[in-house]
Amino acid sequence: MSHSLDSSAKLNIAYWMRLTRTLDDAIMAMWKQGRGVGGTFSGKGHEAISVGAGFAMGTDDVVAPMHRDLGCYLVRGLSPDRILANQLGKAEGVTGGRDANLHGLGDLSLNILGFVSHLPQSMPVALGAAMAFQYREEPRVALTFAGDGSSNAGLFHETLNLAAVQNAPLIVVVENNQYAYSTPIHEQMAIDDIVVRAAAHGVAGEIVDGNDVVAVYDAVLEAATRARRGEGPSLIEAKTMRMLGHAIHDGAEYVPRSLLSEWKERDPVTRWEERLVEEGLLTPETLARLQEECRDEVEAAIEYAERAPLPDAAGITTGVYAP
Amino acid sequence: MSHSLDSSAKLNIAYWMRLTRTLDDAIMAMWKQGRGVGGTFSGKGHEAISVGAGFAMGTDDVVAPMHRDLGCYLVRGLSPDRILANQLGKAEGVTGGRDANLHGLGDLSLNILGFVSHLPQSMPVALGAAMAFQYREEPRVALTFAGDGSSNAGLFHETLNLAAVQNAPLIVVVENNQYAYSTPIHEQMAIDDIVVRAAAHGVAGEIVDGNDVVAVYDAVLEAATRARRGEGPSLIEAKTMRMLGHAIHDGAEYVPRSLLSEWKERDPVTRWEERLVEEGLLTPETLARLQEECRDEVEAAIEYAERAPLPDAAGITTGVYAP
Amino acid sequence: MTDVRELTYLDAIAEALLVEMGRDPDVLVMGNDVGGSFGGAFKVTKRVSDEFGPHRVKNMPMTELAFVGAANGMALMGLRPVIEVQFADFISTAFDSIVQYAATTHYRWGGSVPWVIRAPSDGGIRSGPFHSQNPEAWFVHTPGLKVVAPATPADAKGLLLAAIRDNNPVVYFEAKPLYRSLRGPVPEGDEATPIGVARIAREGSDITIITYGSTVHDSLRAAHEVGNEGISVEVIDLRSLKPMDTDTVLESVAKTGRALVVHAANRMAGVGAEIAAIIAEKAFADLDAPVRRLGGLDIPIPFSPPLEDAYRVSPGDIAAQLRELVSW
Amino acid sequence: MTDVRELTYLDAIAEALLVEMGRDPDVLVMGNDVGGSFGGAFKVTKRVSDEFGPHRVKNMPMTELAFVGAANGMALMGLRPVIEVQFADFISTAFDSIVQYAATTHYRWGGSVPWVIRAPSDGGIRSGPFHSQNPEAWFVHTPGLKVVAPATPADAKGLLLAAIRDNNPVVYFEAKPLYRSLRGPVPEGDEATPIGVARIAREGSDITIITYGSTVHDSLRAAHEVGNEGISVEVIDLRSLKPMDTDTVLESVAKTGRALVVHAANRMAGVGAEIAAIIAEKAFADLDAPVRRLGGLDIPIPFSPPLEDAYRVSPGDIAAQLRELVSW
Ligand SMILES: Cc1ncc(C[n+]2csc(CCOP(=O)(O)OP(=O)(O)O)c2C)c(N)n1
Ligand SMILES: Cc1ncc(C[n+]2csc(CCOP(=O)(O)OP(=O)(O)O)c2C)c(N)n1
Ligand SMILES: [Mg+2]
Ligand SMILES: [Mg+2]
Repeated sequence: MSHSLDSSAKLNIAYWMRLTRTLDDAIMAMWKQGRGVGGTFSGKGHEAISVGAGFAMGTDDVVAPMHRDLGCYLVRGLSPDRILANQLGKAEGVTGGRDANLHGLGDLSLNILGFVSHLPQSMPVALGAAMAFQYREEPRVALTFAGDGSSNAGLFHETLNLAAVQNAPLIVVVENNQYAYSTPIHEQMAIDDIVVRAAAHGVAGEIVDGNDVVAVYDAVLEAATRARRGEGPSLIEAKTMRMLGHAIHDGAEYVPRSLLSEWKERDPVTRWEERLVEEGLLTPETLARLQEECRDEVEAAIEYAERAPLPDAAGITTGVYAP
Repeated sequence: MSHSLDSSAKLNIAYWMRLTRTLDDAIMAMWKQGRGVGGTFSGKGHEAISVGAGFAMGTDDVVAPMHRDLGCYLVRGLSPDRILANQLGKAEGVTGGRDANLHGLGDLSLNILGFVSHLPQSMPVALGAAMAFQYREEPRVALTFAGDGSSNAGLFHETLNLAAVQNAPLIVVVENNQYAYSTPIHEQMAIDDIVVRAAAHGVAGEIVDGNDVVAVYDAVLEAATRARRGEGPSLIEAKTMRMLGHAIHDGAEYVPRSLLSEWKERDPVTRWEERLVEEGLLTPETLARLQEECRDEVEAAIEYAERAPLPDAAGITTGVYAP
Repeated sequence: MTDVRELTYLDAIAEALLVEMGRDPDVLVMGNDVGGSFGGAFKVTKRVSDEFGPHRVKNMPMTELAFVGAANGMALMGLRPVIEVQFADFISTAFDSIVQYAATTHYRWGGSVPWVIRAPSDGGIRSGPFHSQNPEAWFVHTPGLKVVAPATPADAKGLLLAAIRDNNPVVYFEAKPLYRSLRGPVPEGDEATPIGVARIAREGSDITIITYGSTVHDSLRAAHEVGNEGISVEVIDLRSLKPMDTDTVLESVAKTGRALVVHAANRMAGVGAEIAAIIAEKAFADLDAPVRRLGGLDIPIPFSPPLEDAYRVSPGDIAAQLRELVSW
Repeated sequence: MTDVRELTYLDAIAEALLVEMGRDPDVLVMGNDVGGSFGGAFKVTKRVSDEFGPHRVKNMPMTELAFVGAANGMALMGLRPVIEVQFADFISTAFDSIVQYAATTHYRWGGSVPWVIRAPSDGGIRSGPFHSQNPEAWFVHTPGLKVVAPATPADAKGLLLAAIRDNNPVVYFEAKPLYRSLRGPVPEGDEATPIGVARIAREGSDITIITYGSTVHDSLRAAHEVGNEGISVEVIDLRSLKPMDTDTVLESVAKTGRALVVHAANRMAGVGAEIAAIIAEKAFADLDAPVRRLGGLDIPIPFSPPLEDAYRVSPGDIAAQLRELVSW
């Protein structure tokens, strides 16, 4: 158990995890009700990873979260308003209606880099940020995420190799959620643990329980500390399970139900809340209040986002190029 | 020491290694004299790898040799005539003057697949051949080669992973010659042995002395035997040294001379010849005769290739598409 | 024998796969999520997966460069892999295996690379910049590839049969907005649509539209609309982009004296530029008006409905151009 | 102050790097073999490597996709990486990092990606199909990129300065046959050649050649040749391909009434198609002859001297077209 987390940090984490889950659930519900636009992703089950890793970063550090990392965007300060407005293609969304769902949620004022679909393109981009910090001798680190599926991609390996040989302050959290879309991990690779891919490049590697937010937080914080000391990149394999389909349209019938119920027991959000109740940091009442706050916040965001205007097509050709 | 090599095989290997070296030297000399066309590569120092690996293959097996693997092309039956004619852009060259130096030296009747410059594109191609053998339940294997530089490329990893998950009969020999063009291995990667990259994908891995033709032969033969038994792919890291520049124009001033002289001691061709003399399979006289045979063969090839006609531009647009 | 039974565009593709895998044991399917009970992101390979199983319908890890590269090797060994890239947008990930290896091999040393890449392309369905692309121009510019883009269920089947039988690498762009929205007659059996032959989708005498893929239908709508105003529009559905049936195009323009090129891909240096340039050169004496082009805007494809709609060519845009050109 | 001192095309590029790295500490160089005592396959980065060392001139492993991707991240952090791909042919290996990430980022969320890729392109020097390519059309078709292709030492320097200072991803195609064979005046100092402005390389009144890169020189040779026969040729060196200075092109064609488009890249769906299509549309009323295009053949670029020579556009080919078009 982490020594670096004080009570208020622990409560903060509980808030971010619950907010993440509440917003995620709300998005799923809206889309099922036909109130969505296009497709969208759920990160249900990934909250300990996205929140834990994001929470371990300093304000000056750069993050490049992916499609299961709603929690990381939130922790880093992207408001539910702007996220939801983006998903609904609204003018006030992060991309002004130009990119879909969680794609492209970049905001340099928050040190968040947006992603493209082509996986794992955020890995070298985060590495480049890390190399920029080295170049300028700044004590900053860059964090990004990759799936089990992405860990097969050549770019995953090229990035780890380059990070290692440059000794760059990069942290890669692999969200091993057992599936890449419909493809189970044993049809994707012939290894048991993705962490062995760190050793292939001379990168420090570690496995953590991806449903334990403190385990993730601690591992990422330690990796960041090492990186700031000039000890180079780290890969953290966080084992978890994707609890819904690949995207909203996907019922994931190909996933054995037993696997899901097994992992449901380890739900990262309720697990953390129960722990804080056990530790006495939350009471059933304060927990209920926290959950209600999250609901209110998400409801307000939905109201805002649904009312927000769509973008005006007149501006469609501006901004292809930076001035 | 291999038990599978009888005396005649050992003598054959001596012949192929010497022929490779003699042809390589002759090409270097021709190009320096201005009798070449475009650039070209030397595989000096790689003869044990290219000959040893090629010699371990059966006639039905498929090979996809690279730019340092002159020996493999020769062992597989591509004549010095056709190779030299190709390098000189002649109509009788393997590619009819369409591709340069060792590029594109493919001949399906010899089960040789040609390569393109984009490294390591031959790896997935060889894998595809191996998957075709699996598909048709044929006891054939596919062999290809990659450099230390190539082992950083994403495609190297994608191929190994796919080979492992498909359990395909693929053998990859990594020719770790310490340099990728001017870049020494420690500027390319942060690991000591490339073989660790096999483990990242669940591929069997082994290190061999790349200047010991029998070590290479044995390792490849064993890998092929395993692959034919359905035990999947192997990676063999053969450690060696590139004894000349990256290509003909490159003086390799960036390579410490001490490194070259150290490796010169281990010259794979003379080492094998000396061993056969020691073993009594060759005498100084029969060795001299063998070397002379090689010289004659290469001289005849040069004469043939230099006299051979250039291609007629009239046919230039034919054959872009297969009928 | 219902020769005129109707199928969706998607089912027509699925039927071609079934037919050809039944006919030829060398044909196999590979790609992300194509196999198992799942059968592909769009379920195009569901029927072949159910019927032929994992030996012939192979799930691949998310490594397009390697699995198209492996298809190169399989094809050289005489197999005929039909590859699905999950969205046409991801074909860029496999670029080297396509444009450097597959495209050049026969020319260089005679190795034949008979694969097909099925690329679900095109937008209009709110999928954003990375699930809506029409990247055919990159491949039409690359010697050694063939490129086809069916607009109808009949051609979706017929061109896929032809592409699989072709001894060269063929990139087959299927228009995903048509998957379930378009239904049409599809011949039973295994007759292929020849590659390199355009189709006159509508006859007319005043102006020729040259188009392919989903904009064939937008063009027909526009032609119908201006037809009511007395403008007679010929619509050519190119079907094959490389090789391209320029004879049919030029004959039509010789007749009409006017040409409008339409495609869903963005305009700048798109395939439409090639078509317009050919017409401008070869039909110079026939032209009564400039050759115009309509395509997507030269911007990444935006997601939000008002933006995506403004991005895309509409029947209204086409009709407006037709009116202008005819009164030139 | 020798404002008119002459440099080779290669030295002009090297000088631009020196100037800009001296001026701006955010500029750095990266690529295969660019650093150390070696200084690049063509030695273009030798001087900056010697002067600025490994902190600012970084050798990369042979992983183009990752190091261009890393340049995306560096650029987002405000650095200005100048990337060398060893040959333009290898730019396809980095395709996703360029066309998917770099090209779309500013449009989507406002992140600016100010890098330059230096791509040594073009052939004629017996380098075979994989060291002779001219792949600019792929990038001209991609919204969000800028593409330049200098033909002279002065522009080699000036456009590189402009490209480095530009806040967008710029692909800079340098013509390697010109590296040491072409010498010309290069201004001292740090004045940039503006991106998007063509140059009239030769004035004339009978016909306009629109070209860029090495074929500017072939065109000038042809113009000179037919000039002796009384044909007055205007040669436009586009310099920038995206954005493209169509005004200059159209003004010239309005004057001459005839246009020939020439480039080294293969013709089908090449950049020349876009140029021809624009002229055909916008200068329709001005044209006295069809717009013709010359480019490489639509085949992989062959190695052997007679084949490569037949593949490439020659001054003789250009002159023949000029004669034909002028007597149209
Ligand atoms: C290069 C590329 N190919 C295909 C896709 C389509 N696709 C989107 S997500 C996905 C699976 C990703 O799996 P994983 O990396 O494990 O992440 P997860 O979605 O499980 O979190 C696929 C195949 C893609 N985004 N990028
Ligand atoms: C994708 C790609 N990028 C760059 C090059 C240019 N290049 C040719 S060989 C080479 C070095 C290869 O090193 P290695 O793999 O170690 O093989 P070696 O030449 O040492 O045998 C480079 C960078 C290339 N061929 N392919
Ligand atoms: Mg996953
Ligand atoms: Mg090497």
